[in-house]
Amino acid sequence: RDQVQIAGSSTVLPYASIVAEAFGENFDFPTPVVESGGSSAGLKRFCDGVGENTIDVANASRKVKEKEIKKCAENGVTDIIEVKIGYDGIVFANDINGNGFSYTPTDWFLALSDKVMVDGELVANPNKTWADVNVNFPAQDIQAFVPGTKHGTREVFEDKVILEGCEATGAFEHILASAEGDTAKARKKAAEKACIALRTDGRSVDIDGDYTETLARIDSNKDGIGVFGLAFYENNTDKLQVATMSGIVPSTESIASGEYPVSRPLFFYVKKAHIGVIPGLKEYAEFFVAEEIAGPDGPLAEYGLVADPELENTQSSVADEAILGSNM
Amino acid sequence: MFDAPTIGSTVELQDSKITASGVHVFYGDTHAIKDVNVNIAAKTVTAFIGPSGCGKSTFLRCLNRMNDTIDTCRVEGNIHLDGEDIYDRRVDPVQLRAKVGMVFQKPNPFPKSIYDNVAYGARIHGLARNKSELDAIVEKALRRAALWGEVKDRLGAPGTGLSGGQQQRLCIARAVATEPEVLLMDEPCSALDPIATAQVEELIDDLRTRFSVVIVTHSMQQAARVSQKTAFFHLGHLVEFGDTPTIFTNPSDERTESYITGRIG
Amino acid sequence: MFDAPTIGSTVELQDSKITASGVHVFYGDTHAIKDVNVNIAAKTVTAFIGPSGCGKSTFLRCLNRMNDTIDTCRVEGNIHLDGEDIYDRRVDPVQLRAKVGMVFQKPNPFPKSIYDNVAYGARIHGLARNKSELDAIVEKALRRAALWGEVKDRLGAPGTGLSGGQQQRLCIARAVATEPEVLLMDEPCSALDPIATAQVEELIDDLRTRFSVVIVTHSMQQAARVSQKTAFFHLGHLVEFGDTPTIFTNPSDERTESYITGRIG
Amino acid sequence: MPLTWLVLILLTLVGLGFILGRRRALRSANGDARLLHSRPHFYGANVALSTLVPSLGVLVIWLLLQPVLIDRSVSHMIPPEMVPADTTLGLVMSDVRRVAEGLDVAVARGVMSERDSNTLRTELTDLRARLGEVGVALGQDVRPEVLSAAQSYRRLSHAGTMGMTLVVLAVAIAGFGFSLIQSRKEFRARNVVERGILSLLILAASLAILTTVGIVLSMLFETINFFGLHDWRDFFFGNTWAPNFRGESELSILPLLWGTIYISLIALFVAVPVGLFAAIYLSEYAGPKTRSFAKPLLEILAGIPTIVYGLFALLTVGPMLAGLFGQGGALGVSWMAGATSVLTAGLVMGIMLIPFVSSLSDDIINAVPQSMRDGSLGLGATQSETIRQVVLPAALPGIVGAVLLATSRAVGETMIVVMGAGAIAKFSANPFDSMTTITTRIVSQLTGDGDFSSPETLVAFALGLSLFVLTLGLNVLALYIVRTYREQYE
Amino acid sequence: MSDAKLLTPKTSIHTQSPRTKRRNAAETRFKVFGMIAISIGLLMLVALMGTILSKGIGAFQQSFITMEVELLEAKLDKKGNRNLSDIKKVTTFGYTPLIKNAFAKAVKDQGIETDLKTKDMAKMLSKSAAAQLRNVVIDNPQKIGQTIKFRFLANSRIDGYLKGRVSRESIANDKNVSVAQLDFADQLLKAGVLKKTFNIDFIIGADASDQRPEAAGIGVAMMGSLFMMLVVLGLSLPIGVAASIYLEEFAPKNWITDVIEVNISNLAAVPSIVFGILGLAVFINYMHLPQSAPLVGGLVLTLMTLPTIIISTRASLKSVPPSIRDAALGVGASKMQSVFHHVLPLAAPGILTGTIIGLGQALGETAPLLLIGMIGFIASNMPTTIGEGLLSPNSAMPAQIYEWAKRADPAFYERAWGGIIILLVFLVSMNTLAVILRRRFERRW
Ligand SMILES: Nc1ncnc2c1ncn2[C@@H]1O[C@H](COP(=O)(O)OP(=O)(O)OP(=O)(O)O)[C@@H](O)[C@H]1O
Ligand SMILES: Nc1ncnc2c1ncn2[C@@H]1O[C@H](COP(=O)(O)OP(=O)(O)OP(=O)(O)O)[C@@H](O)[C@H]1O
Ligand SMILES: [Mg+2]
Ligand SMILES: [Mg+2]
Ligand SMILES: O=P([O-])([O-])[O-]
Repeated sequence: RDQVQIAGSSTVLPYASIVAEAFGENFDFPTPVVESGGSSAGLKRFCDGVGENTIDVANASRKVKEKEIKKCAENGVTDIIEVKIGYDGIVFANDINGNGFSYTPTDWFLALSDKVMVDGELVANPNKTWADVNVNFPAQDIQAFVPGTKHGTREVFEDKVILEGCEATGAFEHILASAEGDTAKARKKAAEKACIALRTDGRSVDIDGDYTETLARIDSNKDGIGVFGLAFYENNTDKLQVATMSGIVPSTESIASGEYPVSRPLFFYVKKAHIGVIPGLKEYAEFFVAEEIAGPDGPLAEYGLVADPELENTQSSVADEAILGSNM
Repeated sequence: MFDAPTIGSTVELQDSKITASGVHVFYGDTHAIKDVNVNIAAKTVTAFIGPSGCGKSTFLRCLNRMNDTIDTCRVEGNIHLDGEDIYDRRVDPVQLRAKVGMVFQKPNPFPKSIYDNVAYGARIHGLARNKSELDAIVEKALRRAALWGEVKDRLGAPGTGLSGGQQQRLCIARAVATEPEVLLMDEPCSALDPIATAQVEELIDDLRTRFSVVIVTHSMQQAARVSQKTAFFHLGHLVEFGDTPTIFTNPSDERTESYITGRIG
Repeated sequence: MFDAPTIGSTVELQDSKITASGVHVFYGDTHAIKDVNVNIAAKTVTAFIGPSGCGKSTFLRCLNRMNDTIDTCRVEGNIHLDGEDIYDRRVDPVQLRAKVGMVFQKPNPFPKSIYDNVAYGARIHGLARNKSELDAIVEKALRRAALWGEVKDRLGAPGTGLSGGQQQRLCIARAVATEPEVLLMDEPCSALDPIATAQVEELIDDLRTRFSVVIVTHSMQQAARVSQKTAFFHLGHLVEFGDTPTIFTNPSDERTESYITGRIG
Repeated sequence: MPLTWLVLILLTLVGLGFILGRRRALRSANGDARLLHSRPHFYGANVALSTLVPSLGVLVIWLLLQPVLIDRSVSHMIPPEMVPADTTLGLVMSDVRRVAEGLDVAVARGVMSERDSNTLRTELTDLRARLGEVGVALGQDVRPEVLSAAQSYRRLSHAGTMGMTLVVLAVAIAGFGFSLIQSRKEFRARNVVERGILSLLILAASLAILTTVGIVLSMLFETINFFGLHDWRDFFFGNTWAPNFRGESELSILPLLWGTIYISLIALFVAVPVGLFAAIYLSEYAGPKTRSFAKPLLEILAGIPTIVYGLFALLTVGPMLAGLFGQGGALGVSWMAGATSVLTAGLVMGIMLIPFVSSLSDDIINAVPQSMRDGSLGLGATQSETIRQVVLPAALPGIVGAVLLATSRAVGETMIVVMGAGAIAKFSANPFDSMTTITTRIVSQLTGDGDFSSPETLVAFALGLSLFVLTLGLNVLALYIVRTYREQYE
Repeated sequence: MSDAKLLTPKTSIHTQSPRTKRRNAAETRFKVFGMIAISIGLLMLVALMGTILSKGIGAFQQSFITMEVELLEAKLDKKGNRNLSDIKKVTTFGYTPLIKNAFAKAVKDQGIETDLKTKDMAKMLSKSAAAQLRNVVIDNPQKIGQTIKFRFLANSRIDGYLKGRVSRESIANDKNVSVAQLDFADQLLKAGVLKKTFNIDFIIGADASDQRPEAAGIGVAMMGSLFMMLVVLGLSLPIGVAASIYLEEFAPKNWITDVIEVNISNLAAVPSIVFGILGLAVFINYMHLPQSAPLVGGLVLTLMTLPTIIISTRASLKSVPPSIRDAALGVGASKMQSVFHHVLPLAAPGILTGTIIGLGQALGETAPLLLIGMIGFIASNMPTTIGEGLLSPNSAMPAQIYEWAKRADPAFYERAWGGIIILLVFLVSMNTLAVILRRRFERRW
C-alpha cells in the first residue's frame, strides 16, 4: 500500500479531502484516500489493529472515548496521536424568504421539548407556533429538522441548547426534584435525560441523512427550521437565512472567540505505529495542521472550519508525535 | 383395410351450419390451405381425412379461430357460422369458441385436478347453479367420454398424471361438458383402444342428434362409421367433399381413390 | 376388426435381450404395474397391447429407466438387459438409454430446427465424423420415418411448427438416427395416416433384422402385422404373453380374448 | 510477470491437453469416433481438467503460503530491539516488503543491476532517495537490518517463485500425462468430466451456504456483546426505540419491525399488482414490439440508484401527498403532519420494485406452453379467464420467486426509507405517520458518531441477526405456499 | 342439455348474452388494468428521467477562462538549473502570483475596464488552476520562462452565474463571490475570455475536493464501477447459474436441499450493508485484500447479487416442461447434456432477466461499499492496467453520486444529477446487451 488511508467522520471529510487533494498536488506521495462512514465506524476500523490492512488515520467529530481507547489497546493499537483541527460551528437556519429569528436556548427548549413547564407544572408540550414560545416571534408553525440521534451534532444540540433552555426555564430543577436515583449523580443524569427528550408529535423531525436532506426538507416545507453546519450554511446563503443565538451571529470569528456557543471540536487520530511505515503519513499530518492550511486564512477556514486558536500547540505535538495520554 | 360404412349414410342433411368459401391459410410464407370451400351441415358428423400434414388441423382450427393464437398464421376467405362471418371484426372469438368447441390433437389437460379440468368450461360459462349440478355435469361428461370408471375414485388427482389415452378422453370430456353447438375433434381416438374408441364414436353419434361434429381422423373405417359427410384434403387442397358413402365407394377424384385404397399418403 | 397376421409369425426367435421379472411400479400409492415377468427377445418385434390406462407406457418406460425422471415413481423387481441388471447402482442410465431408445407417446420435438432435432442424438453419440456424414444420417433417418419428402425443403424450420403426425414421425426419426439396440415405441403411429403407418411398419420390420423393437399399439391389426411376440396388459397385470399368432388366434386367458374381440376395454 | 508466464504456460498445456487427449482417444479407436465410449471432446476436456485443476490448486495454495513462510523466516533476521513496543513485527515486515519491492522495481527499470541490489549497503547509498526516483516511496530511511532482511526476502521469494513454477508445472504435466494415458476408447471420459462438472456445481451451491455462515458469524459475536450490555427483554419486548448518547437507551426492535412490515406491505401493495398486471399485459396482450421496448424500459426502474428515489420521495411524492392529505390540503383532512410518511416511502419503493415483479413474472408466464392456453381458449374461455385460471397457477413458482425477491428488496432498502419515511420509530396504524425500519437503523447506528463499543452501535448487529431470522421464517412460508399450490404442467 | 336448451333459438355470435357481456367486461377490465400498470411504470420512468435530465444536464458544460501565463523563472526555478526536485519545492501556493499577473495582463490586453483587484479576479478561477499550472511545469520543466496559453476552470459561483443558478440577488450573503465579480464576469464573457463549453473532464475526470466542484469528474469512479461490474458479472452469473442447476436439476429433493433453497432466498433479504460487514470481515480483515479496492467491492456485490440470479434462474429452470428433458434423455443424452443443451437455453430469458435486475441493483448499490472503504474522497488516477483497476483504491459511481449529493456547495448537486445520467447511460448499455441476448432466446412452444 502506497497511500495514506483515512476513514471516519463525514463532518471532517470535506476538510480532510481539501487537505488530501492539496497534499497530493504538492508532494510526491499519492493522494490519501479519505473514506467517510462516521466517526464511530472510522474509529472502529482504526482500532481493528496495526498493519497494512488497517487504516492510518481516523477522523472524528468528537473526542475518542475512554472505552474506545481500551478496545484499541486490546487490539494492539496503543500509541495514538490526537490532532485537533478546529471547530465546527452549528447554526440554525430557515428559508431565505421566511421570517427571521433570533433565538435563545429557552426558545428551543420550549419549542421542542417533550414536556415543558406551564404554571409550575410539567405538562406535555402544548406549543404549536413560535408565537406560543416567544411573543416576539411570528405565529409560524413549529417545524424543526434536527440531526438524528446518530449524529454528533445532536449531542451538541442537546447539551448546549436544549439542556441550557431546560435549566433556564426551571424545568430542570422541577424534574430533578422528582427524579429517581440512588446518588445525586444518578438523579442528575436522569433529569438530564428527561430534559433532552424531544417531542414526538412530528414537530421535531430527526434527520438521519445529511444537511442536504435538511435543506431539501426546508425546500418542501417553508415553515421548517433546520440545524446546519456553518460551512454548509455559508455555501447556501442563497437559500437559507441564519438565526442568531442569544444575539450573536454565527461566523468563524464569533465561534473562534467563543461568543457563539454552539460548536464542537473536530479531530483526527494518527496511528503512531504507522508513521515511518506508511509513506507520507507524518507529512500529511503536519501538512494538515500547517498554518497555511488550517490557519484562519487558509483554505479550510475559507470553507467554513473554525480555526483553532491554539493551532501552534497542535503543530508541535504532531511534530513530536505526542501520544494520547502522555501529554495530559 | 377398409370396412363398408355402417351408419350415417341415410341421415337427412340439415341446412348448413358452417360455410367456408375461398379459405386460404398461410403460416408465414407457407401456404397451408389453398382455396377451400366447404359446408358443414347442422346435426351432421363431418369427417376430414387426408394424409398427415395436408392441413386438416389447420383448417379445423380456422373454424373456431384458434389460429388467432399462432402469430405467423394468416387466414383469408370467408367462414360463416349460421350465416354470420366469424372473421368479422365485431365477432367476439370467445363467444364463437363457446359455440364451436374443440378437442386438440395433442391431449392438453390443465395442470389441475381431473374434476377441475372437466368443470372448467362449465364454471366459466356458468352452466351449473350449485356444486351438485356441477358434480352432475362432471360425472356425465366423464361417463360420455368413457373415462368415469377409471377416474371416479381419483377425481382430485392431477389430470397430467393420467395415461395418454386417459388424457385424451379427459380432453373430450372437458369439451363435451360445455355443450358446444359445433364440436371440432382432432383425432380424438388416436390414443384409444378399440373399446374406448367405440364408446367415443357412440358419443359422437349421440351428439349428432342435436349438434354438428367435425372429426379429423386417419382411420378410414372410423370416418366411414361415424360420419355422414367426408372431406378429403391433400396438400392443402380440399380435393373432394361429399356424402361419406359416395366418397368411399365412388370417389370422383383419383387422388381420393388412391388415398382410400392406400396408394398415396 | 381383426385381420389375420400377415408377417412375423414364422420368424425364428433369438435368445432374450431384455428380461423383466417380478416388476412392480408405483406412482406414489397407485400400484400401476403388478408383478410383470416378460422376456423381450433379440431381433424381434414385441407388441404391448391392452386397454388405455393399463400400464403399457409405464412398463415401457421402465425398460430404459425413463421412470427415473418421475419423482413419485418407484420401480421394484428385476430388469436385465443382456443379462445385466439395469437398475444396478453401477449402471449408467445414459449408456442404457443410448442402447435402449424411446419414442414417446406424445410427440415432444425440441424447440429447435428439424435438422437439429434429428441430428441431436447422432451428435452427442458422435456417430458422424463430419457434416456430410451427419447430413446423410439425418436424411436417412427422416426417410425411414417417411418424413423426408415433406420436410426436405425446410430442414431449418422449427420442429414444433410441424403438424401432429409430422411431429410424431420426427420423433421416430430422432430415435432411429441414434441406432439403438432396442427401440421402445409408444404408439408411434397414432397420428399417422395409413400410408405413413405402413411406412413406419416397414421401418420396424427393417429394424428387426438387427435390433429389438417394442411397440405399444392400440391397433390389433398393427400388432398382428408387425410383431412376433405380443404382451397383453390389463389393469397393471401382464395377462398373457406369447407368440403373436397364438395370442390373436388362440388366447389362453379369457380377458385376452375379450379384449381382442372387442368386449373389454 | 513470471506468474503471468506460468499461467500462460498452464493455459497452453490445457489447450494442448485438450487437443492431444482428443486425438489420442481417436487414435485408440483408429480414427473412428463412433467406437469411443464418449465423444472425443470429453477426452480432451478430461485431459484439460486434469491438467488445470490440480495445478491451479497447488498454485493458489502456494501463493497463499509462500508469503507467510518467507515472512516467518525473514522475520528472524529482524532483531527484537528493532521492534519497539509501539509497533508490531508485521509493520516492520511491511517495510521490508516495500524495500524488497522497491529493489525489484529498480532492477526492472534498469536503474540498478541485480548485483548491486544484492550488495547494497545503507551506509553507502541513500536508498530512500534512489528508490524515490523510480517512484517507490518509503516512509523513512532504510535501516541496515531492514535492507538485509529485504535482500534475503528477495532471494527467498525468487527461490520460492522458482520452486512454485517447477512444482506447478510438474503437477500439471503429471495430470496431463496421466489423463492422456487414460484417453483410450474404453475410458468413460464423459462420466468423469460430468462428475467433475457436477462437483463444480455443488461447489457453487455450497457458496451460498458459506455466505450464510459468514453472515451469521460476522454478526454473532457483536450481537452477543450487545446482549451482554443491554437487556434482551427490552430488545425483544420493549416498545420504544430511543438511542441516546448518554447511554441507557431504550432499544427495542418491535417499533422498527412494525415500520419494516408496514412500509414493505405498502410497497408490495403497489409493486405486486402493478408488476403482475404489467407482466400479464406484456406476455399475453402486448405485441412483440411493445413488449420488446416496454420490458427493458421498466427494467431501468430497478437500476436507478435509490438515492434518486429517495429524493423523488422527499421532493415530489411527499409534498404531493401532504398537499392532498395534510393540513389545509386539497381533501380537507389533516391526516398527514409532514411530507415524510410510511405511505410516501412505500409508494416510491413500490415503483422501484415494479420490474422485480414484472420482468421475472413475464419470463415465467411466457414459458407456459401455448397448448395450455389453447386448451382453455378452445373451451370458450376469455383470455383473462385463461390467464387467471390456467396460466398464472402454472407460473406460480416463478411469480412467488419474483414477489419474494421484491419483498426482500423492500426489507433491505435504506435510502428511500431514510428520505421518504422519516426517522421516527413508533407504533401507529396511520400510513401518514413517519416511521422507520430495521435496515435503516442498522445503517444509521453503524455509521453514527457514538462510541463503537456502546450498545447503541452494537445494536445494529443484533438487529441484523434478528432480521435474518425473521426473513428466514418468511421464506419457509413461501416455500410451503409454492409446494402446496404449484401446478406442474405436462 | 335439457330439452329447453334444445329449443332455444340459435343465438347470433354478435349478440352477447348478459353473462358473456359480464365476462367480456371483465376481460376488458383485466386488459385495461394491464395497460394501466404498464403506463404507471412508464410514466414513473418518464417522470424520473425528466427530473434527472433537467437537473443533471448542466453538469456536462463548464465555464472556462482562457489566458496566457508567463512561467516566470524567478518564481519557479530560482536557481535556474531546471533541477526537478528544486522545482517541485515550489508548492501550488507559489503559483498563485503567476495567475494573478496573467489575469491582470489578460484584462489589460482585452481592454476591459474594472476596479476589481487582481486578488479578487484570481478568486474567480477554480482552485485547481494553480495545480494545473504546476503539473504542466513539472512535466515540462523546459517550458519555464515561456508564456503559454491556459484554459482554467472558472470557480463554481461564476460557473453557476453563467448557468443561471447564481444571480446578483442570491449572493447577497455570500462571502465567496461579490456583485463586482459578476459584473466583471459579464465583461469577460463579452470579451470571449470566459466561455461555457462542453466539459469532457466531467465524464473522464476524477473527484475533486469540496472546494472545487467545478473540477470534479466521475470518470475514475466509472472505471471503479466498471471493474466491479466485471467482477460481479464474471462471478455471480456462472456461480449463480451453476448453483441453480445443481439445486434444480441434480440435487436430491430432501430437507438439505430445502434448507439450501430457503437459505438462498433468505440471503436476498439480507440488507446490503450486512454484506459490507461480511466483506470487511472476510476479504479485508481475514484475506488481507486491499481496502477501497474495486475487487473487494465486486466480491461483496457478487455475494449480494447471487441470490437474485439464483432465484430467477431456478424459477426459469422450473418452468421448462419436463417433456423436453424426457426427449433428450430418451435419445441417450446424459442429464448434464439435457440440461446444458436444452433446458438452459430455454431458461435463458429468465436467467438474463435476473442478471439485468441483479446487476442493476449492484451497479446502484452504495451501502456495502461504505464498510469496505469505497465511499469518501478517493481521487485516484485512471487505472492503466487491469490489476490496477481491480486493486488500487477507487470509488464507484453511486458512491460518488451519493458523496456529491451530500456536499455543501450547490454546484455538486448538479454534478450528482449529472452523475446519475452517466450511471443510467452505463446501466442502459449494460442492459441492452442482455436484452438483445434475451430476445434471441425467447420462444414459445
Ligand atoms: N405420472 C403419473 N402419476 C400418477 N399416475 C400415473 C402417472 N402416469 C400414469 N399414471 C397412471 O398409471 C396407470 C398406467 O398408466 P400408463 O400411462 O402406463 O397407461 P397406458 O397403458 O400407457 O395407457 P394409454 O394407452 O392410455 O397410454 C394409469 O392409471 C395412469 O392413470
Ligand atoms: N405453427 C406452424 N407453423 C408453420 N407451419 C405449420 C404450423 N402448423 C402446421 N404447419 C404446417 O402446415 C401444414 C399443415 O399442417 P396441419 O397441422 O394442418 O396438418 P394435419 O393435416 O393436421 O396433419 P396431421 O395429420 O399430421 O396432424 C404442414 O405442412 C405443417 O408442417
Ligand atoms: Mg393435425
Ligand atoms: Mg400410454
Ligand atoms: O460523520 P460524523 O461522525 O461527523 O457525524
